[in-house]
Amino acid sequence: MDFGFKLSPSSAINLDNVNPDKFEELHRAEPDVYKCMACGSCTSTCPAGRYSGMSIRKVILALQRGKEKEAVAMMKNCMLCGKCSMVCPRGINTRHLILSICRIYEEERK
Amino acid sequence: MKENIVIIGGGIAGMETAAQLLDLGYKPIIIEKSDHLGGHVADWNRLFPDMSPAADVVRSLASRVSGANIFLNTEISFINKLKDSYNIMLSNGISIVTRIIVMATGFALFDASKKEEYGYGVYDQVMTNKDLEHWFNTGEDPRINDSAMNAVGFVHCVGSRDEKARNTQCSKVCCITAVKQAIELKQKFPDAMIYCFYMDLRMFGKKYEDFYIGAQRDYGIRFIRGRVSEVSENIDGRVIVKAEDTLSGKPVKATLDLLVLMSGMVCSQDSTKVANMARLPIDTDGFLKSRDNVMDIIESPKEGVFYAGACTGPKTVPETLAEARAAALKVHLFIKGLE
Amino acid sequence: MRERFLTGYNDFVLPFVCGMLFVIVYCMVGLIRIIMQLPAADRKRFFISLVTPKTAIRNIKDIFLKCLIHVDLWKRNKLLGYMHSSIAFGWFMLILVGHIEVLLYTSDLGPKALYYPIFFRYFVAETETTMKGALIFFLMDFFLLVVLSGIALAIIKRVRSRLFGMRRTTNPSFLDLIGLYSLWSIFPLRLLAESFTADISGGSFLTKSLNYVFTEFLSNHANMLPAWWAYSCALGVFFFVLPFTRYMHIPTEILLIPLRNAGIRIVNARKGFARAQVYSCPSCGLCIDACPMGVLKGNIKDTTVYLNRQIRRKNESRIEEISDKCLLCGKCTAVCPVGVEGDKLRIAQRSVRHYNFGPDYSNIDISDQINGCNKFVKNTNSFVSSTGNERVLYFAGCMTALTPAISKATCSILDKAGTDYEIMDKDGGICCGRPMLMAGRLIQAAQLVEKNTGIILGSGADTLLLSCPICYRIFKEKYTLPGIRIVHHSEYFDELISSGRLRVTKGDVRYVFHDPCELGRGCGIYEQPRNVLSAAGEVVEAEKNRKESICCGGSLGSLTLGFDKRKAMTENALNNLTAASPDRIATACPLCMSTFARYSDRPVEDIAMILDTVTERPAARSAGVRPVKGKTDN
Amino acid sequence: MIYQGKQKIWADYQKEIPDDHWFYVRSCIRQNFFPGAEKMFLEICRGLLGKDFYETEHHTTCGGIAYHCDTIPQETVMTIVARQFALMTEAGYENYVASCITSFGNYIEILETWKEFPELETRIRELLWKACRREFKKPEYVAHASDLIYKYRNEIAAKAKYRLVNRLTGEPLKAVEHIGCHYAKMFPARGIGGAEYPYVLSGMIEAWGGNVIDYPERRHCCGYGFRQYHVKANRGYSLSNTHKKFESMEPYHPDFILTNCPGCPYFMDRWQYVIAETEGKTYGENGFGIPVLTYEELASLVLGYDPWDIGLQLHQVAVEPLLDKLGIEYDPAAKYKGLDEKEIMRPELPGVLRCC
Repeated sequence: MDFGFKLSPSSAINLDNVNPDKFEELHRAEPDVYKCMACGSCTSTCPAGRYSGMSIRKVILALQRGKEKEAVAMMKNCMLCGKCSMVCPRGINTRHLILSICRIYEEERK
Repeated sequence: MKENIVIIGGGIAGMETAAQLLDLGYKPIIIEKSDHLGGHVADWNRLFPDMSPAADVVRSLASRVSGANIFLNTEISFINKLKDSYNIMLSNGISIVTRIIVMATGFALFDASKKEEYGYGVYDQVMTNKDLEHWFNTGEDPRINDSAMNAVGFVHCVGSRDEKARNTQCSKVCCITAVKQAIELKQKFPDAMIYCFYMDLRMFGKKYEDFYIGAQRDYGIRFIRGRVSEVSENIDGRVIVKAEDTLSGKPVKATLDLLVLMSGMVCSQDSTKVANMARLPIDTDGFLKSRDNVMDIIESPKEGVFYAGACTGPKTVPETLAEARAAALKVHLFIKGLE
Repeated sequence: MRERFLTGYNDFVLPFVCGMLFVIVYCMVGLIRIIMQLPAADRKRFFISLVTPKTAIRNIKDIFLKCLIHVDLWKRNKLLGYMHSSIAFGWFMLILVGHIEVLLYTSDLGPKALYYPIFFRYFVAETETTMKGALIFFLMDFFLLVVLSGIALAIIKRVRSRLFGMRRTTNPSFLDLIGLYSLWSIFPLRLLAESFTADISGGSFLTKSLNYVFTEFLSNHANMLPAWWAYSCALGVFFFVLPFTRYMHIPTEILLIPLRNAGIRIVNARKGFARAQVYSCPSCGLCIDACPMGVLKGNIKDTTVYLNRQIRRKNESRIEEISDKCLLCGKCTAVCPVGVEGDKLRIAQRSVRHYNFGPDYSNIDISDQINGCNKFVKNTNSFVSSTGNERVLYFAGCMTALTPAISKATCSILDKAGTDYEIMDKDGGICCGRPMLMAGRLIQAAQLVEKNTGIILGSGADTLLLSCPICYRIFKEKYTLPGIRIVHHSEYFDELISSGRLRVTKGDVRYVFHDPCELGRGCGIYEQPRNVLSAAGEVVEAEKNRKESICCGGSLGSLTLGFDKRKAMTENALNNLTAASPDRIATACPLCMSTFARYSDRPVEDIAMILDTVTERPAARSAGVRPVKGKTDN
Repeated sequence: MIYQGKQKIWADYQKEIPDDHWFYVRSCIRQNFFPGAEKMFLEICRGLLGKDFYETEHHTTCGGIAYHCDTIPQETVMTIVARQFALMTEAGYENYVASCITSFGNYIEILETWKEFPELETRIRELLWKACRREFKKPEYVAHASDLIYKYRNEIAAKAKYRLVNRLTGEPLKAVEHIGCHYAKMFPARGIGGAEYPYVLSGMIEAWGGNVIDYPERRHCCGYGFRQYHVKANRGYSLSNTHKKFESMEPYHPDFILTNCPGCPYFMDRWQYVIAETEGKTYGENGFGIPVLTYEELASLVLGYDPWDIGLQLHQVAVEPLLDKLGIEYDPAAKYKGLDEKEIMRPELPGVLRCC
């Protein structure tokens, strides 16, 4: 029956349902990915951010929360220029991280 | 050398003060309410950031104060102010007249059950930082089941930075303690997923940040910026925590096998009681008030009454020891001034 | 024993003959495969080059100078050069003279021609006719001596490589060792074998003398046959293992030189030209010392020589590891005696990597960018400045955004010189594409190139000025910008100074110039920045400079080297730079500058910053003749 | 679950509730949803327990819904409430008991605000005087009607005909208690048992022989949320919240849900039908729903009143399975007969949710 309204999906992240396998694979490829402390330096310096809202900080977070689609969509704007590597206070090799993400995660099939 | 020096509190602050005074040739009196010396440190297992055994600290201090007059299981019944000295009546019937009191009354751990929403004492799988240290020491706790530790959560700032808990200040050591305990648990349960729910991470001390990086990189501890607001129990007895992942702006939920509450430091009621007897003022944060919070943190506004350690606010072990040494020196100079 | 002169055959030739046939067949098959693997256009170009007299002559000259004389090694180290040319050239002459000898003195060889020139001394008796060839006898012994001296040096080099200017050498594989020992033994065994027959077949100062000296032993012809067997076996073993050892470089290089001279580039990561390069690698290990990563011992196995070895072994995980780690500084390419392009080879390996998804910039709208920097178009009757009517578009680049002192100084210099200019990326630009290219993601790089091309062509400029050598290189190599001159600021500043448009006061600061990889080895710009610096102060040179400059360690080329792994490289490069105790370190790359600044004990500056401080603002020009440029309003 | 831990907390949140002489105010919406509830409250208090409860026809809405929907300013709602207090004062009562949770929260909030800002109280007194020439005394005590049933729970238990025990198995019935958000979430000290582990309904269930189950989403709102349900575009959100609660309690197989708020029983009852129709899912046994009762209805049931006399036929989710478990005799044929024995209208049966 159509009441004109229905259950709305929850925006909450349920950590119990996040499959950690891919992120673990990413961690093996680039162990420093765990070191991110979400300072946002990378986001503020990113030239792609101007066109797309690209933020490797958000990508790292989204992948840990199982939001792969969101992360991959953001990643598609990266120009790999390396400014984020330069500014990262934790010395994360973001370029390798980005390439590893492109290798491990998959784009949603259309 | 006939001056009586009364040190109230036999934790590490009191012991270090006594040890220094013994070295200076005095014979201080330590009054301790419990049946052993060492205070909170005696309950702890290992200390950050080098994982040194807490027992070693207590043991070495205890051997250094063996020459002092130590009253265990003793409380203070009352303190009378005489003309230029104090008459301290102890619960064991002894009375001491002294011109010098060192307040080393320390702190109390915030009672986690006051944060009802975390369910400490209500849910089976919720414990405090102190309970976890007890398990590290003894290996005995019904809440920790070696075969079912898949997910563990740490809640930072329990009773700290919390107006509802009537404690607005930061307890300083819980962040690093949570990181330490998370690492220790991960060492014991390498397959467990360990989350730390934090508001801010305050890694102010020597090597703390390295410790934190190690927890992230080497142990894979997951730090989630967001305070747990609600804990409930599952049908199988596990706890469900809810928080906001403030970095993504989304609510998060996780089912955990164990939840560890990082109880903060508050001024102990006994400390306040003794302070009231000696007519010492209490500062706005609930701890004892110093003459000056910059220059004279270890001196009370009253002549001859000194402070050492966490009775004036949350402190780490090395900070407490440094204050204790400074207090001993102040006592020495005070006595010199009297002569 | 005399029947050998009649039959002209003995079983001992078999190992040699088999080995020889094997190696010839193997090489022919390999040659055809490589040529077939080339893209059709390249193949055609190659065949044309072979018959074009100019390239044909160049091929012969290069093969002679490189393969036989090893001129590059002579330049590097005399002893190393002599060692290689003595063996290669000496052996070549032995073969050549041997064949001439055979042709002169025998006829109707038939199939014997296969081995006769090699074992000639066994099959001829000392006769009147051969006696006439005393010169040939002498030459043969002489070149044998030359080769033996080379072998002796080679043995010494294995123990004391430093004498040859090499700190580290390649760790040979098992088959390499077999090849090496068989090669070493060929010539002493030949000497021994020929010494046995020197009293019959004749010989010269070496073989004959030996025959006299050891007459007791050598006159016993019962010992003769084992010596010839051993000689043949050594040759046979060498030829049999050759395709599987580094000695494959000997035949391959003869192919590589004409391919290179034909202008062929790496297209496929493993096939064609790349394959020729890989097999041309002699495993000499010169790239090991050259590699800036070598300061950390763990990286030694990640140098180009090992990449070539792993590609030959098809060890995919190691190929990936080695090619991703490299800084792409290009120094191994610069020092390689055979011309293996370690950097390009690695980019090619990266380009075949599988990614599940890749960036896509088609949604980037560049109209805002064009509107932001098209004043030359908008203002068509733009004033013509007194110093000419060049219209400069300045692209500072991503890295310069993190070192604003460079772009600020550059704008200041342009103002002082009266240049009419516009900044292309004042609000942040689109990456030039070089970092993407270096990661092997060629499609994405091409997309970025396309976007930037649109902006530049829309700007109406006639000169594109760049601060960053990383950008500069891709603009030079991959961009098609008709009518627009692409200059690095070091070139441009050099011109401004030499044309007198800048008034520079020379100071007494001692500068050392660090050649950025992308600017120096990448684009061949070595002198212009030095000219700029010498206008500002005294220039001293680093211990290793220009083509041999050491990468700062900050390169975007490496994909996997973490920040913590690069410190030692930067410090090593700094030690190299400060050998002549300069006051300041100058460079012409924002990335080198910020990398060095992190660990340097003295100031590190870009030449733009240095030049700006020693340049005066011309009083007349700034008096309102033209509006002041470079006020970038954000 | 450590029961002693909860008891410790309950001990900290007890109220000294006056025993008698109450000024009773009804809820705006309950009489439409479950009209038997308020009737039975007065019946039990006055008739059975002999207490003095006064109510007046001059009582109006407290303005709570409008206030929480941000459609009237605070002064207005305070003046409305001041008028109710004036009615109490005029009637000569000092103890004020509200049937509605939102009203209860509203009164408590206003009294606490006046305590902090006495000048506001003075202003409201002026406004009330200008508006209707009335004056008021603040109540000595403000209670929610469920507080009183909680207080009388043991007396009711003593008079009860039935206990909350499954007649078939002998096991105590498993009950979910759901407290209205405005009961104690704003002022935990004013609710019995506090906000985290409220005891007001648990106390009744325990006293009458049932077992309370504690499920993860017990604190969650029923989903009504004035601003959500009233806007049709947000109604899916309202439904989702209710759905979340049912999903959470499902594994415990509760026999019934007990509530103390006007909106909660209504939404938890009706949304079960909507969830069944849209998702095809039911939460009770054999395709039935989980019966949702108000505390007055439950008290009446254990006291032995006829289920149809107390209005249980107005529930969407059929209560018959619960009545069977309790062993309460009922006449199925009388379900849709009025007090005058005439047929009232029969509802159409839903497609998915089983109702008979």
